[in-house]
Amino acid sequence: MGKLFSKFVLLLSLVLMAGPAAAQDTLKVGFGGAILGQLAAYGNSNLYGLEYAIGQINAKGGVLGQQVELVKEDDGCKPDSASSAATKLLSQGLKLVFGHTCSGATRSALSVYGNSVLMVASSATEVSLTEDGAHPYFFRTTPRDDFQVPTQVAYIRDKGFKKVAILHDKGDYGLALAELAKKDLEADPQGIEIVLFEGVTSGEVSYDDTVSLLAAKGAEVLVWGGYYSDASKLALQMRGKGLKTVIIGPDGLYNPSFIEMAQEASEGVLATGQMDLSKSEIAQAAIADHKTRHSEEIGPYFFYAAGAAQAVFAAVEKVGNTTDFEAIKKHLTEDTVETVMGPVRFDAKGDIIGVPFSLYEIQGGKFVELPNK
Amino acid sequence: MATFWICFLAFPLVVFKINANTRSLDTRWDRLYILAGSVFVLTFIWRFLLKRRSFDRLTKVVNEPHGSAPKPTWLTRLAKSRQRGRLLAVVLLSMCVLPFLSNPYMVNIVTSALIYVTLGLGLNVVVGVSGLLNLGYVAFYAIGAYTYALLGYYFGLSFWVCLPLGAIFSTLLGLLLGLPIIRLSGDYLAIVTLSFGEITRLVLTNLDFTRGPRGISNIKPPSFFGLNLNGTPKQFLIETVGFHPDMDLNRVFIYFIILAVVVLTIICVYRLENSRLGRAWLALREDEIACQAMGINRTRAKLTAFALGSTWAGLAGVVFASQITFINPASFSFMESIMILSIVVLGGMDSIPGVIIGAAVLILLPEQLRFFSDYRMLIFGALMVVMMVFRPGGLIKSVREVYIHQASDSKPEPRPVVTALSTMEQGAEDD
Amino acid sequence: MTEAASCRPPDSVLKTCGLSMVFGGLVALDRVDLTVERHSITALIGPNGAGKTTLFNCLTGIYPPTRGSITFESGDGRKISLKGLAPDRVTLLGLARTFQNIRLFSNLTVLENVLIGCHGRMRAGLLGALFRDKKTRAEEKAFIDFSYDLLVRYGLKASVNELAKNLAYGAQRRLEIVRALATGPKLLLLDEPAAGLNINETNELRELIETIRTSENLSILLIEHDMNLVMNVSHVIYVMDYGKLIAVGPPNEIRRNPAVIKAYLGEE
Amino acid sequence: MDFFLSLFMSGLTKGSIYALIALGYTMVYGIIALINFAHGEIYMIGAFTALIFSMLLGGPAVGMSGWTLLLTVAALSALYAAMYGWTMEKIAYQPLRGASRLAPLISAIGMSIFLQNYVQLVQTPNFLVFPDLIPQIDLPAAVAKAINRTHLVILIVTAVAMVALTVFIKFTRMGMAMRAVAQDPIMARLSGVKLDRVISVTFVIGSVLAALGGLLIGCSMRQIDFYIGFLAGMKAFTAAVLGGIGSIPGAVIGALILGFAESFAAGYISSSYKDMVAFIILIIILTLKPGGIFGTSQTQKV
Repeated sequence: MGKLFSKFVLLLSLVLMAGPAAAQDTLKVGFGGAILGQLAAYGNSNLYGLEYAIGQINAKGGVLGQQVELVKEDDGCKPDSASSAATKLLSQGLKLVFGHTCSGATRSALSVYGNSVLMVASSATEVSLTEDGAHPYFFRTTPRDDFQVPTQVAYIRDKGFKKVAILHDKGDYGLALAELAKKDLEADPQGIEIVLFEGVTSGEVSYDDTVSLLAAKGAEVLVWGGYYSDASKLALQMRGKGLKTVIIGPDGLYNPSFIEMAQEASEGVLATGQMDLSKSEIAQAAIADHKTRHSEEIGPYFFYAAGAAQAVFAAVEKVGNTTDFEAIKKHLTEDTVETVMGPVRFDAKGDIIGVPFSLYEIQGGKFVELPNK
Repeated sequence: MATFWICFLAFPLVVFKINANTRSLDTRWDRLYILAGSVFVLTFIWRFLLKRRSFDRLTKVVNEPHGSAPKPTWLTRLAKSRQRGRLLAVVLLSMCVLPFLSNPYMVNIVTSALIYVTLGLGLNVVVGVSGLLNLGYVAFYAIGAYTYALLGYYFGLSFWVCLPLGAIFSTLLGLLLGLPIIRLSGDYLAIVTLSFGEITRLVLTNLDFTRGPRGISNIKPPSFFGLNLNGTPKQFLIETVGFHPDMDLNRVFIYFIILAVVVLTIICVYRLENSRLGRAWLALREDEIACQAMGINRTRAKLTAFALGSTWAGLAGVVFASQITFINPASFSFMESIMILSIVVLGGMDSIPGVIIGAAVLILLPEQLRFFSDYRMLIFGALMVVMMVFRPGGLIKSVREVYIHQASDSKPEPRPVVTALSTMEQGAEDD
Repeated sequence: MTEAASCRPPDSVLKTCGLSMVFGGLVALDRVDLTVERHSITALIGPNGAGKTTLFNCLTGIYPPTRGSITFESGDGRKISLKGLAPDRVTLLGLARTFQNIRLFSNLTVLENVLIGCHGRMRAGLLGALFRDKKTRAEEKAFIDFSYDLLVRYGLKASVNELAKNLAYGAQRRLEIVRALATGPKLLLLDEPAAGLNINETNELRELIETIRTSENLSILLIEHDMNLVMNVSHVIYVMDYGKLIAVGPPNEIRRNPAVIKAYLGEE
Repeated sequence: MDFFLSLFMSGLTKGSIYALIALGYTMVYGIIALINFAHGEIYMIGAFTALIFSMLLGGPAVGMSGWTLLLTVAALSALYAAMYGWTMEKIAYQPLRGASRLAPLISAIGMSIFLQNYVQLVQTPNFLVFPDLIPQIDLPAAVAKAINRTHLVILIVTAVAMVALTVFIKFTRMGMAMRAVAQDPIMARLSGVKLDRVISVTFVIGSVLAALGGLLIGCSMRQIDFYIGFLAGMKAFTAAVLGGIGSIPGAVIGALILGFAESFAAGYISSSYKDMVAFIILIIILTLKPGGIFGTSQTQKV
């Protein structure tokens, strides 16, 4: 038996070694992000946005006359697999990469790409990715964390809440938001007291104990740093215990599944989210097109990813090649590109301009945009 | 028959896909037919392999009842072959040449594989040689990585200073972990080490000093006497050797460092195992009571096993941190401990070539399977089960040291062939 | 045999005074006084459950005795109380043992089993192992030679590189004894070495015990059920029943002692 | 005071959730000394099957509702989970019966990775909404405030499961066979116990309990995804060992202790350190009592 099995293993590895020989006539573009694993939902929503944009461009003859081909690499939002995924994309000679879903993975990928790849993220919101200016060819179509937190704090101050609790899911996304909120509130207290600042374990079976803590602290408002899945559990258990604390969450909460899960408990929950992009008819068309291929929701980052792709393709079309990053950067920062998510233009550091956050409140099972001050 | 069973089994999950947005189920009968077909073929192969396996096991017993270790497969024979020294030299040489011929992706993957070889060899000292099931091994790996990251971040210490420091810190941690487990055995030991691993990860997540989940970024790669590697040396190499242009020379330098670490680990682990201390560990694994009756202090043996097992994880951690330049607690989860344990068990307990092969298979395989993209981990999980079912003793069965005794001058020159243990067929504890 | 008034330790290798062992309610050992003369073969017999193995376990430190003392004359003649010492300390002082059910290192080779026996006498530490300096290599070679000669002398030459678990039952018993010898003992405790052996294997064992006593100049304390082995190999026999010593004396005297017969065969 | 009470209740709920899964771990471990890592995945598959059947049966086509829906869905998902458990045992563990104790451990891990990805690919990696199938029960006001009805049902089911299991183990023929196999598989086999059947039955019972757990926790959390098996599995496994792996009451007590430890730690210290406190308590208990609370500490007979 030993002989047969070992030959089988040898044969298997030989076959795998061959690997794919890709045809050269298409313009290969890379996507790095969480296709598998716990945060696959966010990775896929980026991916679907990209596929939609590429489908549109290819229908109109592709970029520089070549059909665009997307090369996918999974990194499960983990820094170490992001580094190997990024190296794989790099060694296939890709010049344009979209993604790396999570901030941690994006950072690790950037250290691999250095300046030999132009990268556009559509979901990594951590401030320092662009703030430290270490990566000239890194852009992102999602606004940074420090855009949405002031909107939340302004709302709290406006409503005159005095006791604020801040919770986060101990993830790099959630914690960054929570800390920004804390810094903002502590900088100018105006009598607002932070009664609780803690992390909860994401995916916990029940949050009763944390909810009891909230009740004991008498928190009037809860600022949540994290995604909608844990938030819905928190909301359910808070309303279940008759707690009236108002919940404010980031764009991670601005997701239709939150309403479905929390149902009656979602009433009155506030979330800062992207501008309501699905109103324009091109957006409706995009959603319809998406539905034909996938049975899932479009996900929060669908439009950001599509917008990123359309902006970069427009710039590449003008520059005429995909290697002259300086020229591409000039176009991306100077001219505004009409995309499915509206006008897209980047600032010198690579952040998108003019995509403010707006505040939504769940009324009657729907996100209703509040007129921001 | 099995096919119907599997189809009936998978029926609800495969056919009915929950459509989240329309809150309904769309039925996909076509997928059921594909499933039925593939499973039908698979069950035949499975039956055939199983029959071969039991038949093969029978022949083994029949034709050599008194034989020494069961007839080793060609893999073990290869490892046991006379020209072992030459074989090792060839492998080492090819590893050195590799970066100059291949692309950055291959270098990166082989570096990760080598890191896991070091981890596997370290864990092998604890699990394979001393029989102490350690499920929290990732804690030492994390300590190594964080030593370099934090010291670099706060005090700007260089890689070369942190490498030994990382090893020392994780050895101390190994001792610390050793204390509570002295009176424990078997699965209770596994649980305490598991919780120890989780506690370490949670401490790293919650402490501000370690910057929690934000992690630590731009960790400096090791400097080659302060030379800017990607400058002139790279041009020089590109002309002379036709170096892959995109290759980042720092990564190649890390590759050579980890290669040196692996060679160092192999030598030390091999020497340890064939020393007095190593034999004490082996005795500890075989039978604790008898081991004590031989005058071996059980506590000291366990502590040294844990401490010396974790040293190598510390080294690997420092190199890992320099390789990916950004670490956060998420990459030191319980799953990593499990992966390292699988390398040791799958490769072959207490067999150095086995652990090396195990690391190569378990690290390179998922990367090779990238070709299947979405189905990557699915096949990986299935392969793990298949490998365990057909090679319960691991890929390379470990064969005991053979002492050839020159009859004449009664000077038995201990010419070690390969350290080995034929797997405990009848289950570990039988007293 | 009444309890001696005061328990002077005459020049014997091992002396226990008033040794008792109580497990919860059960009195496993009741004030046992045992003496093993130097170079003697002393046997300990009695029906199952008489407390023989418990006595062994007290001597070797596995169970700390509830009352009484154990004095042992170590290699350099010092009298040491074994009470409270851990099993490995006891072995290092020169008191080696075998087990009722064989406890060999089954997945290691015969030579390695014996090498582990030498563990107490070797000095190489961690650094020695890592750098393999001349001193460590010399010590390794010396002890490999020593173990190899031991195995040759006691007829295990053929299976030096064999895995312990692959040996025949008799050979495994023999290896366990040789392994105990490797610890350089002054007193060897044998726990039912003849159990499960056939006639000629028992005879081989008798020769082995006799040669060990002379060539390795040590004394032997033996638990055994095989009466003719006990009767013609031991100098002194202690008989135990329900944790108490009921008879002591040379073999022929014990053979006729009524208390012993009653304990073994029940009422006439 | 009522802060303490609410912490107590939350501890109780969490404990009973872990208990349902821990029972599965303990039974499998008790019989063949295998830490069944894939057990968490069975719990997840139970939840997914329950969701599918609830949509299928609860939908317009069949229109079941209330208790009938809950019970039929529970029965069907338990059936499927049991089949998965049985098949898993036959493929991944039975061929490894003779091998060293670590081999089935690794194949269990392989199976766990396989099942996780199987469900993720076949269904969806996203979070799915899980309707609260437990119909409205009008509870007296005091009770309603302290604990919502889903958690109450969970408590009752756990208690019933524990009692049923203990009775089954103690008084039925199969139960005795299980205890025999737990003591000494070889001897049990010699005295006529069909080893494979006993082990399969153990897996089936363990899987049924896990499926129940999956369904009930799905109702209380109102959402499931392919990864819920891993975290809950690890916590339940720790609880099983805390209570003394292999003993039925031990698993439940261990689970409750873990639940209380987590809740009170979250309440009085800070929920960031909640998990850490639970693990520290585990280490303390195991160092003091190496065999776990009810466990038989494995003193080796010399």
